[in-house]
Amino acid sequence: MRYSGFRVFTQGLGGNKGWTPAWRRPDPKPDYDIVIIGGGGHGLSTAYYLARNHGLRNIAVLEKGYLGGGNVGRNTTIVRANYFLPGNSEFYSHSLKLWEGLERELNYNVMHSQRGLINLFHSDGQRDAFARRGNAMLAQGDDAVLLDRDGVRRMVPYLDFEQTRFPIYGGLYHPRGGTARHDAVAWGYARGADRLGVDLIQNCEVTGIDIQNGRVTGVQTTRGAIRARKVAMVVAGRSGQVAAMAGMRLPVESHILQAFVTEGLKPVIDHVISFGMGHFYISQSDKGGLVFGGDLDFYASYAARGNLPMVEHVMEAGMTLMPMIGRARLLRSWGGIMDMSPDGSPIIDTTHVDGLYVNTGWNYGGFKAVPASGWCLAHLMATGTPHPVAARFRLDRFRTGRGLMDEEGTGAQHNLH
Amino acid sequence: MVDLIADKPFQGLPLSIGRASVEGMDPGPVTAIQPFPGATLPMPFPQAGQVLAQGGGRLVWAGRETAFLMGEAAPDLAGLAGVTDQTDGWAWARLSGPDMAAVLARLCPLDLRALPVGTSARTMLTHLPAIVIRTAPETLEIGVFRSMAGTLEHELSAAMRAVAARASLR
Amino acid sequence: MTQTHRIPGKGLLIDRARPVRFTFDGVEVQGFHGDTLASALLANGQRMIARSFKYHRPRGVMTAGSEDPSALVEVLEGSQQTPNVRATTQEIHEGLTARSQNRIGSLRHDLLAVNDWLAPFFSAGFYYKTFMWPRAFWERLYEPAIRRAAGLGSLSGHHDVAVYEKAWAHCDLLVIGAGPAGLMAALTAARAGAEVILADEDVRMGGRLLSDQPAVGGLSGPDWAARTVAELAAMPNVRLMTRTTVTGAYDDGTFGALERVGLHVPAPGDLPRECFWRIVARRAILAAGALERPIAHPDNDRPGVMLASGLVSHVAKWGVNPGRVVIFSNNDSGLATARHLTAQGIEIAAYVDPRAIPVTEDFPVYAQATVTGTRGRHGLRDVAVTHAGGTSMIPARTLALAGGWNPTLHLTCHMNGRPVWEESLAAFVPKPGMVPGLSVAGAARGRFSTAACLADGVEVAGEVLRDLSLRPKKTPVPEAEDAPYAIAPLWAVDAGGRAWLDFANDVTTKDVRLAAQEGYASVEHMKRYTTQGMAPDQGKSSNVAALAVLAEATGQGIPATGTTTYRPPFVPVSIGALGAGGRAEGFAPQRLLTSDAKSRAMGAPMIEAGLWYRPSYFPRAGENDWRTACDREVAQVREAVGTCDVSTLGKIDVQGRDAARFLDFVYTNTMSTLKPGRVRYGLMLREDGFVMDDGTCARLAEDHFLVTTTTAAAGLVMRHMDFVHQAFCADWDVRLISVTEAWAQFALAGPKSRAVLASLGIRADLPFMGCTHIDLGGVRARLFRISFSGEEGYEIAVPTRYGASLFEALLSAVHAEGGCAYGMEALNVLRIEKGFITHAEIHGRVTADDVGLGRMVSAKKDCIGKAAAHRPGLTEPGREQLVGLMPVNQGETLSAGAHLYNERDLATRENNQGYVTSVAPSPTLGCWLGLGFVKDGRSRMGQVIRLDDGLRGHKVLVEICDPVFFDPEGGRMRG
Amino acid sequence: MRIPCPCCGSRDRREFTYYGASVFLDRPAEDAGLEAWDAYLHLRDNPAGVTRDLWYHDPCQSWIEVERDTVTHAILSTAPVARRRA
Repeated sequence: MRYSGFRVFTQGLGGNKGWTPAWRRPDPKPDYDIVIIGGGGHGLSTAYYLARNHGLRNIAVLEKGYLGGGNVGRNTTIVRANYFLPGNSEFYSHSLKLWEGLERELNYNVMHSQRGLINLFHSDGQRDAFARRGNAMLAQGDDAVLLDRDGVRRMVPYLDFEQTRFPIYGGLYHPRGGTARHDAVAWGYARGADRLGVDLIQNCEVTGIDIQNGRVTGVQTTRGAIRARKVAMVVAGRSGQVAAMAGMRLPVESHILQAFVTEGLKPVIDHVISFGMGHFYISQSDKGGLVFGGDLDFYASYAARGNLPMVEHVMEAGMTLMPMIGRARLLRSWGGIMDMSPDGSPIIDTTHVDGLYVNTGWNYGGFKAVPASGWCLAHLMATGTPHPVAARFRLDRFRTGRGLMDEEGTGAQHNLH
Repeated sequence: MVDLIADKPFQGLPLSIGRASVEGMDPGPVTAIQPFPGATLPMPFPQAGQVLAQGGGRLVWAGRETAFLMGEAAPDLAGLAGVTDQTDGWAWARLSGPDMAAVLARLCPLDLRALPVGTSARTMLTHLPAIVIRTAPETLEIGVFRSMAGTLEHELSAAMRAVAARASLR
Repeated sequence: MTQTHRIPGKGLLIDRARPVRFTFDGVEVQGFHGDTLASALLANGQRMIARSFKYHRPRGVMTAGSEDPSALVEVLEGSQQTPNVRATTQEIHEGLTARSQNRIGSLRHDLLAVNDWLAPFFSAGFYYKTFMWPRAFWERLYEPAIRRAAGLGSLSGHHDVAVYEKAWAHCDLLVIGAGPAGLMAALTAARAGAEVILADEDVRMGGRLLSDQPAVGGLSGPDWAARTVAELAAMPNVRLMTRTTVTGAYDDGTFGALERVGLHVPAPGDLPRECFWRIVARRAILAAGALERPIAHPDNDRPGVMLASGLVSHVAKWGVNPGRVVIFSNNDSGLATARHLTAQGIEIAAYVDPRAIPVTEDFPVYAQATVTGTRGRHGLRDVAVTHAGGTSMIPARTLALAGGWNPTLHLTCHMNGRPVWEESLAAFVPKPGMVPGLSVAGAARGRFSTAACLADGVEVAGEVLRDLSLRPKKTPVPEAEDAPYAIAPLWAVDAGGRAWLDFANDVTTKDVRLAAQEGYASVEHMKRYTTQGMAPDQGKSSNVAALAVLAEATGQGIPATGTTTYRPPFVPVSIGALGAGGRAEGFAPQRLLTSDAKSRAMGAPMIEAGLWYRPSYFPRAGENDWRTACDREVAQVREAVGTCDVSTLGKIDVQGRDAARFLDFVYTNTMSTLKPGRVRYGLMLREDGFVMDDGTCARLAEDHFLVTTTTAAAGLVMRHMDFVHQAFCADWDVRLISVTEAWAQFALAGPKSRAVLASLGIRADLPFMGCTHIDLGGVRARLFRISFSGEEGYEIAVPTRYGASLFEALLSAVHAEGGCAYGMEALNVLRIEKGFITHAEIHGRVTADDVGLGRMVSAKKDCIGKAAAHRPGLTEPGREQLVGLMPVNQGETLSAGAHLYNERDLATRENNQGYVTSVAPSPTLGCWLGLGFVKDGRSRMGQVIRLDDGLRGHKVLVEICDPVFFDPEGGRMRG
Repeated sequence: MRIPCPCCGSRDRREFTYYGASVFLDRPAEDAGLEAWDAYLHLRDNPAGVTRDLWYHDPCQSWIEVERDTVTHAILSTAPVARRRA
C-alpha cells in the first residue's frame, strides 16, 4: 500500500481499518540465491538494494529477534558526511546523498532532517585539524563552513561562552548534517525490500554456516536449514560469533556505546552539536526529547547496557558546554554494541570462503552509513567487484598496513576509535 | 647569584565550613622508594595500604611497589631501590572534623571502611589522582599533584559548603 | 482559592498551622506545609492541571507518586524554570510558582486542543506515511510545526547555575522502599548488626501503611511505621534516606539514587537542589511495593479520573475531599478501597466490577458491570456504567480506577533480565537472580497483603544476612491484615471511542491494535510505532495493559508477547544532578604552572594544553594583537634571549641496572650508548608502528635516566611504559616514576642565554646535549643544554616550590640582557622555523619515516612498534612525507588545515597531494612558513604546489622545501 | 562495575583504564611475520562470555589481567600482569 497524505486522510475517515501490514511474515523457503544474516539497518538496506539495483528477488533476510532490533534503533540518530580520510570521505558522502532522497525512494518518512551539525573546537590546534577536515569535505563535494566564536554564538547562543575550562574557539559547521528517525529507517527499508519480494524472516537465528570445498552452501537456523549461493554476515554486535561459525577471527572487538534521551521539551536545540573535548553530542528529537551520547564505556561487552561512570561523564560534559540543560531530566539510557575495528573504519568485503561476505566494524558510524552500506554490499555481492566508494573497506588492510583509515589517530586499539 | 624562595601550593587554606576543616600541611621531605626485584632493604617495606613508622617519619604505601618515606631524609638505597624525591610533586592537605567522611563522600569513590586509621590508599578525588592517609577517625591527609592544588581547594570547599548547608534541614 | 475540598481533621502530612502560598497559572493558591502541588490544587478544587502530549486533552492528577503520567507542570521562573515537574512529588513552599504547560493560550482554552478533533488522522505512526512532499518542506514547514506542537515543558534557555551534588555511600545492605516489607527488612538486618541504608522516595517512611492505614501490631499503620522508623533512626549502623529514589541498578552492587535535597526549600542557598548518590552495597533488597494500573475504557483520561491508590493517598495524607466517587475495579483491592473510603465518610456513588461479586455493601454495587464512558469537558461530571440493566449515567466528581497491581520490579530488569508472568496476579513478577545481589521482598514480588509484606521483609532479610555472614536476631512479625487478592483480568473496555492506555503519550487501545494490524506486532515494534511507554512515566501505568491488548490482537498470549526492557533511570533524573560538578571549571582538573600568577599579572592570555594553562604571549604596552607580541618575542629570542616555562612536559624518572636496556626497548633509537651527563632525542612508536611521542632522554647517572614526553602525551606515555615494564620485563632491575610535578622547568634560549646563566651564578660550560646537577643558591637543581628553538638553549629545573621564584629571577636576568619571556605563539614560530615536530605532525597516522626520522629506528635491536612499522603499507612509496612549505610570493599567508594540490589541478579528493599541519609567520625569515605532508614529499623539493584552503577561500602557491628553514646546520644551538 | 585490584581491593570502574584483550601479553618475535603480528595487533576472539583482558588501575599504576564475562559483566578473577615475569 502506497503511503501519502491523502491516504492518511481517507483512512482516517474510515477509522483506519484499511491499513495493510508494512511487510509480510513469510516462512523461510528451503533455498535462496542470497541470504542476509541480520535484519538490522545494514542487512535490510543490503536486501533492498540487491533487489532494487540488481534485480535480484530470491533473497531472505534472517533476523534472530525483531527487525531493526539492534543498533539501528539504539543510536543518537545523527546523519553526517564529515569524515576526512580517503575511503571514509567518499563513502559517507555517497551515503548522505542517498539519505537526501530516502523518503521518496522508500515511500516512508524517515524524518531525515538536515538541521546542520556543529563540531566545536577549543584550541588553535583543534581548529587546524577541523580546517583540514572541512577542506576534505569540500574536496569531496560536500559542504563545510568554518565558524569563529561569534559565528557559533550567533547560531547557538545558549552555550556557555564564559566558561574558560575549554573555551569555545569556533566550530566546523556542516549544514547538510542532521538527524533521522532511527526506527523508521529500518522499517522503511524493510517495507521497501518486502515490496520487492525479499523474505524478511524474524525470530530466526542462524546457528551455523554451511561450507563445502571452500564455498558457502547455506546456513543452519532455528527454523531449519536454508540453502543459499551467497551469504552475507551483517550482524553488528554479533560479528565475532557469526564469523566464528565460518572459522574466521575478525579484527573486531565489541563495545557498549550508551545513548540518552530526556523527557520531552519544547524546541530549544535546533542543530546537532558536538563538543569534542567532552565527547558529547546532542540534538533534539522531533518529539522534544534531547538525544545525546558520549564515548564508549570502553570495555569489551555484549551487555546492551552501560554503567554510571560514562553516564556521569556525559552529563558533566553537557553541563560544561550548555548548562541550560541542567533542568532537563534524563528519561532513559540504553546501550548498543559496537563492532570496533583497529582503525575505527568499517569493513565490507569478501572472505576466504567463496560466496561469504562480511559487513562489520562500523564503530560509531553505523547509523549514518545504512544506505551506502547496503548499496555497496549489494554491489559487491551482485557484481563481484567492490563498489568504488567502498573499495578501501578491505579486511586485510590491517595485516598489510595499506589504506588504513584512522580518523582518530589512536592506532590499533579497538576501543579508542 | 640567585636566592630562591619556596612557595606554598595552596592559596585559600585553611578553610573551615560547618563541621569540617581543611588546612595545608607540610609532611617534610617525601621520597619515593621502589625496591628492585628481589632486593632486601635495610628497612621494612609496607604492604598495600600500610603506613609504617620509620625513624622520625612514616613509610607510606603509595602505589604498586612504591612507598613514600615522609618526614625523614632520603636513605641511601643505591642498587636496592629506585629512590626519587617527591617532596615537591604533591600538595598535601589535612581534612578533619565530624563531617570529614561526609565531605569525602562527595568527592571520592573510596569506602572509608576500607581505610582504617593508620592506613593509606591511592584513589581519585573527583578527577584528581590522590593519595589519602587516615591518621585519626575524623582526620584524613590528602595528597594531590601539586599543579592541581587549586582544583582540590575548589572541590573541597564546594563539598564542605553543600554538606554544611544540610544543617538547615535538620 | 480557599481549600474548599479539604476533609476536616484529615491529612497525615499537612500542618494546618502552617499555611503556604504559591501560584498556579498566576493565581495565588493556599495550601498547607506538607502539601504537594497536586494535593494543594485538588484541595482547592482544581482538578485540571495539564494538557496531554498529543491531543492536548485536559488532564488531572492520577496518582500520589513519581509515576504520575499526567500531572506535569513547570515551576519557578527565569534561570530556575523547571519543566515537567510532577505535581505529585513537588512539595509546595513560599514563593513557588507553577504553570501548566504544553498549551497555546490558557489551560482551559488551549488552541492545540484542535488536535483532539483531528485524532482520526493522527493515528499511530501517521507521520511515517506523509509529509514527504515536496522535499524541501520537511525542514521548513512540517518539522517546525511538529516540533512546536510536541514536547511538554520548556527550558528557560538560561544557564542552570544552581547547586547540585553527587556523593558516594557504602553499606552492607541497601533496602529500597520503606513500606511494610522494607521497614521489616531493614529492622531485621540492622538488629543483626548489618550496616543498612534504607532509601525511600517519599517524605515520610511507611509506604502504603500511611495511605491504607491498616492496623499493624495493634497500632495504626502510620503509628507502627513511625515507631519502627524511630527505632531504626536510633541505631548507629542505619542510615535513613527519605526523598530518595533509587534510580538504577548497575554492576557489582552499585546503585544510582536521586535525593531531592532542596526542592522543597524556598531559598536553598548552598543547599543542593538534588544529590545523585552512588550507593555501593554488598547486598540489596528491593521492597518498592507495587504500582496500581488503570483500566482502559472510553474517555478514561479526564481530570477527576484517578487510580484508586492515588485517591486513597490524597485522602489519608493530605485530607483531600474527592466529592462523589465511582470506583471501577476488577479486583479485591478496589473493593477494599471502596469500603475504606466509605468508612472515612467519602461518598461512594457506585462500585463497578466486571466480576460476579455479592452486592451487600454500604454503597451501590454494580457487579458484572463496566464503565463505558465519562462526561465532563474540563473535569469529570458523569460516569457511564453499563450493566445487565443497561447504561446508567452516574454523576461523580472522581472516578477511581483499580485495574490491579504491577509489582515495582523495574530495577530487577536493569541488567536485561526478563520478569515472568504470574497468572494468578495477572502481573509480571521478578525472577530471582535477575540482578546479582539484589533480592526482592513484599509487593514488589507479588506479596500483596500487609501481613505477607511484613513477613516477607523478615524472611528476605534473613536470607541476605546469611550471605553477609551475620546471624539474624529474632524479629517477630507484627499482626496485620492478610486479605487474599483475587483479580479477573480486564485490560480494556470496548465500547466505541478512544480508551487510553498510555495517558502520558496519548496512546489508545486503537493505536496498539493498529500497530498489530500493520505488522508492528512484536512488543518492541508496537512500543516504538505507537510511542507507548516512551513518555516521562516510562509506561509505568500502561506497559502491562498495552502488551495485553497487543497479545489479544495478535492472539499470542501475554507470556509469549513479553515485555519491553526497563531501562534506568527508574524516575527521570536531572542532568544537573547527574552532571554535578561539571559546570564551569569543574569538568577537568586545572593544572597551574608555578609561573601562572606572574604570567597572568603580565597580561598573558592563557591557553589550555593537556589540562595545563600556558601563556600564549606576553603583551607589552602598545601591542594590541598576538602577532605583534609574538614577532617581538621571536626576534628577542633570536637576537638576545628568552625564557619560557616548559614544566608541562612529562618527566619520567627511570632507575635501575636495566634502565638502559628498558629504554632501548621503548625507544626506537638506542639509549644504552648514551653517556652519563648527556641527553639524546628519542622517538617512541605505538606497537602498531606509528609514532606515539617524542622527547628527550637524559642520562643523569649510569643507572639513572630522566625522559621527557610531550605535554599532551605525558599520561599516555607513563601508562605505556608501565605496561611494557609490567607485561614484558617485570623481572628487570628497572623502576619508573613520574616526576612531572616535582620539578619546575624553564627554557632559556638565545645567543645571550649563557650570559643569563652567568648572571644567575651558573657556570655554563655544558656541551650541547649535556646535562648536569647544579646548585642554585643552595637549591639542588638540574641544567640541561637542549634547544627547541634552534638557539643556544638551556633548561633549568628546580624543585617545584622554587618555580615561581626562579621565574622571577629569570625574568629579571633576561630583561637585563635585552630579552623577554615568550609564550606558546613564539614557541610555535621558533620550532617551525627549525622544523621541529609536535602533535600537529605526529597526529597518530605517521611513521618515523613519514616525519623524516626513519633513521632513528635502530636496525640493531627490537623495540616496541618496530615489527608493525615494517608492514608493506607503511614502507611503500606514495606515503605522505613531512616537508617545509614557503609561499612563492613572500608576502602571502599560509593556513594550517589547508590541502595541497598540483598547481593546475582542481581541488578534489582524487587530486589531493597533502595538507598543511602547522604554520607560522616568521619574523626571522620575513615570511610565513608551513609544515605539512606531501605525497613522496622528500623527492619533490623545490616543486611549486598550490595550498588550497577552500574553507577560508584562500589559495597560495608554495614551494616544497626542507622542513628546517632556519640554520639547517644547527650552528647556533651548538654554539 | 567494580574491579578487585590485586593491590587495592575492590574499586569503582572509574579508577581503571581498559586496554584490550590479554593477548597483548603474548608479544610475537620481531621476525614472526605479518600474520602473527596481524593476529597479535588486530584479530580477536571477542567472546560473548568469559574473556581475559587488560586494565590499568590508574591510582596505583598496576596493570591487571582480568577474567570476566562480557555478557553479564561478572568479574571472575584478577591478577597482576607482572606475575608472568616475576
